[in-house]
Amino acid sequence: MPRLALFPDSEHLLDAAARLKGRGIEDFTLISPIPLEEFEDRVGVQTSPVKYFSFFGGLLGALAGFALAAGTSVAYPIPVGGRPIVALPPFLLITYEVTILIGVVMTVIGFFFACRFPKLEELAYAPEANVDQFALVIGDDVDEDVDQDLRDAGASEIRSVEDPP
Amino acid sequence: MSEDSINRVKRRDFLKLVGAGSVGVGAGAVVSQVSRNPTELLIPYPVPPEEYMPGVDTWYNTLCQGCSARCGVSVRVREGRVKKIEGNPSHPVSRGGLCARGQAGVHTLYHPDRLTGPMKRLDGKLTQVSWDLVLSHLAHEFRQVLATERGPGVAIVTGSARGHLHQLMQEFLRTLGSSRLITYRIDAQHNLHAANLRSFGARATPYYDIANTPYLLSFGADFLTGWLSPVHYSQAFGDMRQGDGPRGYFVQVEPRMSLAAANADRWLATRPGSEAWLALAICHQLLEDGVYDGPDRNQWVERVADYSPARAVEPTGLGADQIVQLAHDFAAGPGLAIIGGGALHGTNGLLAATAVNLMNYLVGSFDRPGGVLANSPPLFGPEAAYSESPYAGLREIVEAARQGRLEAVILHDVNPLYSAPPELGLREALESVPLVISMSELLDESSEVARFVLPLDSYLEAWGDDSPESGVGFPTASLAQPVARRIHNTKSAGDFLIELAHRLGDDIEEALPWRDFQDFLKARWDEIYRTRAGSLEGFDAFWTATLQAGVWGERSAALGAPNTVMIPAALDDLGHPDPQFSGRRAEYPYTLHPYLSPVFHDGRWAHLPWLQELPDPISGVVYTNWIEIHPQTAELLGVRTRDVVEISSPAGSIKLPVLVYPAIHPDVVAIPMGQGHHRYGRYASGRGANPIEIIASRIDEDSGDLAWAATRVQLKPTGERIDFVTTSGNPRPLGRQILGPADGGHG
Amino acid sequence: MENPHKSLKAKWEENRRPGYYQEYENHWGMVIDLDRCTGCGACVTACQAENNLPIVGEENFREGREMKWLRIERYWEGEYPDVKLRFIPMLCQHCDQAPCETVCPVYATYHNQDGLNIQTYNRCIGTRSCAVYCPYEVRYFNWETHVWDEPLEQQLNPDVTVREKGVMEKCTFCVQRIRKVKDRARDEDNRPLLDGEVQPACVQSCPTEALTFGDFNDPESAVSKKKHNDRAYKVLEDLNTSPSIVYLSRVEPEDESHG
Amino acid sequence: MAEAGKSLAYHARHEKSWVTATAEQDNPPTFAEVNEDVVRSIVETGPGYWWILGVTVVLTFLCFFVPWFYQLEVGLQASGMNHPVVWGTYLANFIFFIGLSHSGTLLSAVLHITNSSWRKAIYRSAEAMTLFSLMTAAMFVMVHVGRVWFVHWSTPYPNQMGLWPNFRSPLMFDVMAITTYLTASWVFIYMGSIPDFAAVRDRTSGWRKKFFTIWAMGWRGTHREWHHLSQAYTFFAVFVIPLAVSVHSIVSWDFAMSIVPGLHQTIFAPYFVCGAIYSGTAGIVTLMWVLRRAFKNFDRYILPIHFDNLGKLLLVLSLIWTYINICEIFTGWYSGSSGEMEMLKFRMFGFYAPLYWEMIAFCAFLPLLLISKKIRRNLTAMLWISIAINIGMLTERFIIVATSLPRQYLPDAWGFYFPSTVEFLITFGSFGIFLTLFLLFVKFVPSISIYEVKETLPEPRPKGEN
Repeated sequence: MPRLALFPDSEHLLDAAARLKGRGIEDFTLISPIPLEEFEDRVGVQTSPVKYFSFFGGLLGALAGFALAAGTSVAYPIPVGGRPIVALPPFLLITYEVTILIGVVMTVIGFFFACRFPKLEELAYAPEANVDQFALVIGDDVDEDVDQDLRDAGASEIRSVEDPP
Repeated sequence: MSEDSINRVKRRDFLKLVGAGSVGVGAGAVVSQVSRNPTELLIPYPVPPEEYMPGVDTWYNTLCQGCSARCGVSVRVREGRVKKIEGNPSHPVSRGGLCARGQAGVHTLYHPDRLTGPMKRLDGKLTQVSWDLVLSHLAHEFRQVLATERGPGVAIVTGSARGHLHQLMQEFLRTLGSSRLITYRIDAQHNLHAANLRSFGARATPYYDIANTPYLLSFGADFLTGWLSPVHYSQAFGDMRQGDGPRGYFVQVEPRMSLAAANADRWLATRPGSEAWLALAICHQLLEDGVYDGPDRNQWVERVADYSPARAVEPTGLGADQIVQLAHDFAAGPGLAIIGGGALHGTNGLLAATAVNLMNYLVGSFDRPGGVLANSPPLFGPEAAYSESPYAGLREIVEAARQGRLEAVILHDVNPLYSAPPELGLREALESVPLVISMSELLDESSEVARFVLPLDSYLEAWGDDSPESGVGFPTASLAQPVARRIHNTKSAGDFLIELAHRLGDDIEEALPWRDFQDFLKARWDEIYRTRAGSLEGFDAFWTATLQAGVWGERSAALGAPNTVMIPAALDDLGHPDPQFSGRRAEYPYTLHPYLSPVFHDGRWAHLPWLQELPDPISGVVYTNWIEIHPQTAELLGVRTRDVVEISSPAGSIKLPVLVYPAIHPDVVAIPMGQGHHRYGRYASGRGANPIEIIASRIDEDSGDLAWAATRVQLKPTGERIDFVTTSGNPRPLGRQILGPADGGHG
Repeated sequence: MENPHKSLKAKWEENRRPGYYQEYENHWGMVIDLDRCTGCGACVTACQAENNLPIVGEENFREGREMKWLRIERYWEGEYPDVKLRFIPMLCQHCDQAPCETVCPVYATYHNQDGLNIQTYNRCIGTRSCAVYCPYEVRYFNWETHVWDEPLEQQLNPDVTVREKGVMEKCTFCVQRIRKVKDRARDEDNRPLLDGEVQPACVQSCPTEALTFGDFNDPESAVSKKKHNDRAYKVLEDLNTSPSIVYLSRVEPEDESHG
Repeated sequence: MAEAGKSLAYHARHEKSWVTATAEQDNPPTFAEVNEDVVRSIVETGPGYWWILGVTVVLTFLCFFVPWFYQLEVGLQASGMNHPVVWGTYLANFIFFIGLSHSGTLLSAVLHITNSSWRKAIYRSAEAMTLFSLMTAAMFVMVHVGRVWFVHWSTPYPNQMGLWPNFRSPLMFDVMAITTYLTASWVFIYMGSIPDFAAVRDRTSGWRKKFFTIWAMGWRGTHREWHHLSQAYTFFAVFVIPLAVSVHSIVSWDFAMSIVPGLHQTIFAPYFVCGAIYSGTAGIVTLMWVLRRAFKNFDRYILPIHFDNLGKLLLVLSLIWTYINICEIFTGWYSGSSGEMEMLKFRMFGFYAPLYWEMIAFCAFLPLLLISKKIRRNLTAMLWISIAINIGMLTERFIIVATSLPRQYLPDAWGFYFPSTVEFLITFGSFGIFLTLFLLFVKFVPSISIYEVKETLPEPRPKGEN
């Protein structure tokens, strides 16, 4: 049976998280109304794939942008104003804009991918944890005596929930 | 020069003519058939002329009627519709060029306000009737006139009839026993013709070889827009400037800068009407300098004795040294002097013109390239232009009408109630005439007094011919042919007169036996063919060839041999060079200088939208006219451009917006003619004012011609403003290297 | 790819070649002799007649919305009595380095195989940028769909499109005439064009022959010869638009020699 | 970045430095109150709102769409434009609204990166402003072109004439830049709102619940989600700042790439960017003032200190703006070219001189008042100053067009331009479009960022500890 512990503030929450980590328990989920800035100091390093999406998105954009501008001009060579068919300065501007466009879009995709959005299945959740409470969820594979640690860490309440963390 | 004037056919244009479509002769064959309005049909011919081919241009050569120059034009016709008019490259007058008026001529055919059928005045209102009714009615009235021996009371006033149409009218009147055929147009150069007649004793306008003259001295002659033959002399101007020879120097003398003056190397603003004085003074100086030493020298010396440059200073407003300098340059040229515009239409116009002839004579500019070339008289056409002044004729008509001696007046393509000074009293006169017939293309001022208004063909629908009055140095004659089908129920003047004659029957019908005007033309041209062009085999070949070329010229013929020695008596009994003016200076401080608008000329084509939309070359104004006054005059009156002033002369008053004009003599105010129509189609009606309305009916006593530059006026600011439109933004180049790298300095 | 040190002109020459078409056949241009031009305005009306320019009416003139592909500009110099009036016909200069072409987002104006600056009406979306970018102000916009009073429309030239509202238009050097002559030359077993065989309406009508039209690519053509006249200059040359219209400045003789 | 972010929140909760202005109040709102206040702003709709919305929509229709359709019918003769002034009010407005859009980017991106946490209460609505002024600007493109029914030809696809657009054209730069900018700011505002959508989801019912459930994408606020969000958000900021700069540079190049005296200015890009941020910031001040009035308790989040800070920013921007203006005039005068001189003469002493000097007064001199803290903290004063600045900026855009084009190289072709009634109406109506969009926005998106505000508040203490 997965359990959800509520904490009054992030101090206690992070404390509890740290204890679990000490016990070698990794797969817990913290739910908080605000970003937990001190998570990395107190619990451990987090990684996110988003930056790769942004980077390669930008790269892709740059290529696509220039290809669009230059490619179409070469495919339909129409001399205007005595400018070269492939005129670098203006095309670099196009490149620049498309870089940003695709970069931004890829970042969103990256974010959604990383968060597995949209989430369709039900997961353990406590609405108050989105207001002023801080919650910690552990799966049913974690044995009962951990709850004591949570209480010691200052959990105001521990309830068991159906949905997985 | 006159030789190559016809050799200089622009080959490229010729290629265009033959290449871009066939040259046609046939549209005339079917113009007679009037069925449904051809503007609704894709192919407006029941029976197309042979050269007609859908999608292919046909070029018809005919004659432009925009002014009395009668340029030969080539008309582009497609699917039976007139698309464009261009100069006929093989015509010696236009030589492929064409002015704005000529270009706009297309719309005389397609003008939305054209009369669509004959009209009769029934209890005060003009109502459409049929030609048949008109003809039978008129036949009836004329028979009565004849029955009561009052034939001499019939008069025809025409504005444009020349060539054989003019002869036909003479014939017609003669059969009625009348000789009252008057050709009236305000821009007639009668004084010039008269002066030439006086000087040479021959009815011929010489050919002024502007193209090759090293020094051109023009007394108010705006030969670029309104003098004798604008297109021809414009071309000559171009050659004078940048032709093969050295660049000719060009001085224009006139109180107001005309288009010609603007293009002159030097513009001298003289007192209005003082051109005669200046010319005489120059002659005086020339003789003094011994430039001329012919046998008749002494006769001339005594004739111009009183007119020394020193004495000319006061009347002309030029310095004596300037006049002497002019004389020297003129002699050094040796120069060519011409005269026109206001200088020709003062009370001393004839004297001025004669004096100008003398100038040319004294420097030996007769029969010399770049001088005054002998010209042959027109092959046919009105000789009246030389002898009798058109204005005198008009006055005679008024006089006759007052005495009730007039039975009928036919106004043909003339609008005297617009183009003659009201002071003449023509309106009252015509109103007293029992039968007034106005033949015009659309309702104009004169049709208001007419009992019958008969719709005329556009010149693009009618037959005609002409022999250029100003001439090109050798005898030529041009044919005008219909280039498109009639689009309304109209007739040409010739056809009308002949049909009327037939209705009148017996001896009149015998006198004018021809089927129609085309028939009459052929008969007349047959004479030309027999007497002059026998070389071609068969008249039909000659006729077709002439129709295709649009012109027949007798280049081989020896030039007509007018007497090109001046008759010393020419200057006698010509009165005094001092100009006379209507209106005392004290009361009317400014001299009115009406001028032919570069765009509208005398206003007969003011109804054409393209001309209304053509910015005036000098002011850039469209759709109206204005009064030009000198900046200091403006200051004096406290008016600015667009402020309306009332211009009053002894003869009347009009209101016009001011255009402060930097290039006009302070004593002079100038108004362009051509606008101010009360009734002349939607594009011209109610635009600006007509200066002729305030011109005093004063004549040059020597020639009897109207002196329209001899009226004084006063100006009263009215406080109103008329926001006329000019296309010019800023009038100064601001040193922006626009007119060339050189203009930076004084630009 | 482009050698930066190469002059714009050189680059232009390079790019005068490829297009839909294989090469520039001609480099049409005009020479206007201001010493011959009298400012009479025949060319203006000729242009209006040839190219179906609308009759816009006085109100549009007042609004500054006239449609004249070719206009005569007039400039006053000096003061009375030594006042001068100068004329200069102003029409599309068909620049080789046309600012109007680069700015058009939809290629409605570009350079065609005749070396002409072409306006393609049916591509135009009416941003009017070309008119802003043109320093000669010879591009005219259709502020409305113009109509002709019956039966004036009978005169309309079937070889020229009638433009609708929202479209930019300008002088085309009478491209329809160029086409016509070229077709004819092709039909006459591909003979080369004769110098002066093509004539825009303005050139044709000019009474003083101030305007000359021809192919600058042909060194023997009249225009190519006149181009070397020492009076030759181009308007606003320093803007580096390299116009195809060469003006010959008016001669101003020293008045000392003459009265 | 996360580092900086951390230290910020750290301060926020422990040291209570100046940035925690929201918390400095005597009784700062609690976490729960924040949720309540914001949710209330969405769910509770008084009659006042409906009135305003109704009037706005009607006015927008009458003043914008009716005149526009009329113009479509009769053609652009409905405008006051002519030759040579073929660009007019429409283009001026286009540029003005693009400028206005730079507010959001500034607050959400620039200030995000520079850790100015006072932005947190207001950046959401600022971003909305960005989005909506961009949309309004886009409308003006439609109004401006002669044949709007073909405007799609300027988008990159091979159209029925087998043509791609001309990427060498400054106008195409615009198309690309503005498309990108629209996308980016939309994404930006959506991403930032996801946690708040979730918050509202939890506190609403009925169709709203469904609506916000969908938009929240199943956000729970787990430590992983928070981490990904902050990462993504940071990258957005990095992308969007140069984008914003490039957008208004490019818009300025529509002018600067021409050779018209008065438009052909090297300095235009920085000039426009600065001007854009300037008017954008002023726009935010106005907006904050309105929000503060419109919603209950918002005065607990939008505080004088926010006005104070923006005031300082405005002061700096006005100085830069003035400097660039002087440069422009000086270079024009120093060139000595007749073209530039005549244009300057016309601009400063011609028909539109009053407008010019009004612009100088509003944008160069008036903001100097902001040097005094009193005024910066005086909300009413700030409101009027900010409005004045935006009037001045609108004028500036107009003057650039209306005084340069009539004075070009060929004096004979000089002209004049005065907007027509239709142009006046459409200009007025366009603000209606903007307002309508914004009124809808506040009902569908939390106009204050719940979680970011919370970050600046002290956490609730467990019972017995305080």
